Amino acid sequence: MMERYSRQMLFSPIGEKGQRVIQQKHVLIVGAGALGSANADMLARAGVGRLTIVDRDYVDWTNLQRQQLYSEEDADNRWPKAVAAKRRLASVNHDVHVEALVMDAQDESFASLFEQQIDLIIDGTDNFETRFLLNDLAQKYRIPWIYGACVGSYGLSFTIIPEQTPCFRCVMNHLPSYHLTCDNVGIISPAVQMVAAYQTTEALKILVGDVRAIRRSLVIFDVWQNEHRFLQVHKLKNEHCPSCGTDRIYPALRSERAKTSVLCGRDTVQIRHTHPFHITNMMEQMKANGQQVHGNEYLLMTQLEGHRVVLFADGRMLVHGTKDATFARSLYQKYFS
Amino acid sequence: MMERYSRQMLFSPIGEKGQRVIQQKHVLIVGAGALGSANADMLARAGVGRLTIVDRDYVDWTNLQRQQLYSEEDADNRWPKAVAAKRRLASVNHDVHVEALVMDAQDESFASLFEQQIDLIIDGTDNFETRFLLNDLAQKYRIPWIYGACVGSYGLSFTIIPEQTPCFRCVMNHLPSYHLTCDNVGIISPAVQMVAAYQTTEALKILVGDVRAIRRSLVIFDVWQNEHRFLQVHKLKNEHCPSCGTDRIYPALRSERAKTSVLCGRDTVQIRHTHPFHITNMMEQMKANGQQVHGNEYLLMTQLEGHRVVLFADGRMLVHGTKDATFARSLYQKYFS
Amino acid sequence: MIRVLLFAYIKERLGKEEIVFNEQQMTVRQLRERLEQEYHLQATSSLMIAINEEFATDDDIVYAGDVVALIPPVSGG
Amino acid sequence: MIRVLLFAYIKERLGKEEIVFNEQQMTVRQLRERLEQEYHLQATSSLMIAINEEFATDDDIVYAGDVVALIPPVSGG
Repeated sequence: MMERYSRQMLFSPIGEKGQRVIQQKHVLIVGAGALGSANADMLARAGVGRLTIVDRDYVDWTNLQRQQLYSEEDADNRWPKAVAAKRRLASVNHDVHVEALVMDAQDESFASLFEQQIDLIIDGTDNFETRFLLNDLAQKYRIPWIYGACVGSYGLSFTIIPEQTPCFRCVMNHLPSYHLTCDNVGIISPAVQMVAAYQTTEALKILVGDVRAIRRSLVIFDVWQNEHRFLQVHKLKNEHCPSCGTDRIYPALRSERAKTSVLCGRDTVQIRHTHPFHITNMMEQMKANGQQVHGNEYLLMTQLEGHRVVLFADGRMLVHGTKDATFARSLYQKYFS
Repeated sequence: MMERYSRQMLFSPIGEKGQRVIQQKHVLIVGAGALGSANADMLARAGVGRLTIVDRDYVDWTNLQRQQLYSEEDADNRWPKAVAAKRRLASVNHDVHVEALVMDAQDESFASLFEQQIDLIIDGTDNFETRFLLNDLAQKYRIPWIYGACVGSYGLSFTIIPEQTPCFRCVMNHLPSYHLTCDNVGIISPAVQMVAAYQTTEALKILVGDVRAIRRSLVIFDVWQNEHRFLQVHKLKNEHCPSCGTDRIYPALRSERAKTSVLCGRDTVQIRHTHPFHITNMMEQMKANGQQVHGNEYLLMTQLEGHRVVLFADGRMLVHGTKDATFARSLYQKYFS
Repeated sequence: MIRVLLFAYIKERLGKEEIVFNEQQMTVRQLRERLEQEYHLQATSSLMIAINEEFATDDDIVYAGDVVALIPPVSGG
Repeated sequence: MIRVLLFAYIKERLGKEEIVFNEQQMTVRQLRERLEQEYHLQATSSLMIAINEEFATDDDIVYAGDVVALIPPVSGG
């Protein structure tokens, strides 16, 4: 049924032809937090054929202030974000095939997604490590991707087209230090929506092939301070860039992925297990031992030594209320190794 | 529970103090289409104490491409937008008291809403007549209101503070002609989200009283063409303005409201009845007469002489598939007067 | 040279992003008239006009070197 | 005079919207050093710097009259 897209087809750069093209495309959305949520909603409503949504987290009450796909019921039941996103999107547009993957993009299996055709990647991540990884995968498989990030009332976005624009590493040649990027200065939802509006617009341009319209500048804004600028980036294209230069080595694909990471601005440590957890079995066992445990088929949540701990079926463990990786690893070894 | 707003309270211009203030405020959203929907979602998630949502329409399949509060189930059941919006918002934040009013802002009873305290008005309307009416009400009751509009990939927004900024009539001193404004050139959802992001940001500034941060310029953008400008408006403040000048007469409050109107870009005529329809009784009667009729407690939908006709409990009738007001009135007189 | 930037349906109607008048100066009123006569734009009184990012009234004067923006009000929401 | 516009947490950290250097010219590298020394900004190598709305590399030169924007990369999403 095309009628539901009538207002989008009346927009001449898309038209009926563009709409048919959009319906054949496959978009990968990495991260289903605030930006991932807003982009996924717009792209599903726009009728994109296939969306693959990758997220490692579950819905929390503090997400509801800005993550538009989620409801209180999702937070109550701690649904993984990818799963909750898929459910809402199904009610919004059943034409769209949504694949929900509860996994960390740092996981080895993430790279195997690229064996299929992916037309575009939307950045909905919350950390630089994953963006450098996405950047190398995008360069390697020649897939356009759209960087977006926001904090407070400030946001930025930039469209990366392999072989044409500078890549993410050209623009941001250093991995910023933790304290600069993960300060928790809060966020207001309009900053999210503005970045997502830029990302989805670029996505639609790329999907319909309107190459001339693609924005070649990096946009930054502060919506509270009434600032908005487009900055030219072409000078930053670096022919010696290890990700997009002539002698590229894709450094992020070669580096050993850390088994333990402190989640950005979250007061949480994540440990990646070597094999999956049997969530249902473990829940029964814990309950039999008289332990307080909540969860669903994707994850379980319990208290260990005063810390909220979450185990995911894909083999990850989150320890909340700490940034101490050594302590988190010791908890993990004591109870689960 | 304040914890759910933690990321918003970490944003220093709001803070915990601002959050408490927001939770005491009452915002009127006029129109629950694309802009009304996006603003209502953000403001409800932000924890605004009370939202009154006024809309005259019901959810249609062509709305789903850009109206983020609505699902396929809403379109299937033709829920009035205000009612469907209230339902979604209740699942998103039960702290917020939402009042849903299925009515045309041109209706006499609309003005009586202003007998209560309203802290702010968000423009989610789709026509200039209603905006001139809002403008006069806002000036009369000294309520800030935030104009927003979009079409295609183009949008604009402007914050109107009585006694401080030029008013809507100062800025747009002519009611534009129908063909200029109601051309149906389509719309993409990022244009909606960008206007709504500006509106909600200004709303938050006004609600927490950050007067210095309020944007005094009119913002226009074309997100497909990578255009974005802030235009200074202070020169347009007109001391002879009949809405905000020294001898103000609030012309939109005095003018006779038309009983019949052609809905902007919709191929639909609306007729306002002198008294309410008894929807349930009428549905039973029509069914007894063998007529095909669908609906719910708010509206009924049937076919008359080849045209889809919708009757609302508040006494309005929509005739779809025509712009011919005379024909629509004749249908109305023949069947319902 | 006076550059006039076009937005939204004005741009689409004229099929270009800007137009240029080779004048030393003219009033905003004269600019509206020329847009109606030479570019067949109707009812230009409902177009908002900004000179160098500041809205102008009909009696304001546009000088060579100024950048004019022609802003169509739109009603969609 | 070289104006340096600040954004996001840099603005908050320094408590101002812009800073000014009274120099005729300096390289971007020198600008970074002065920001570290005089304004106690750490790790300025991860700040992106644009001169007159165009991103610059460390060897580029900023002249008096230029407007520099100091862009902190952020990771939130």
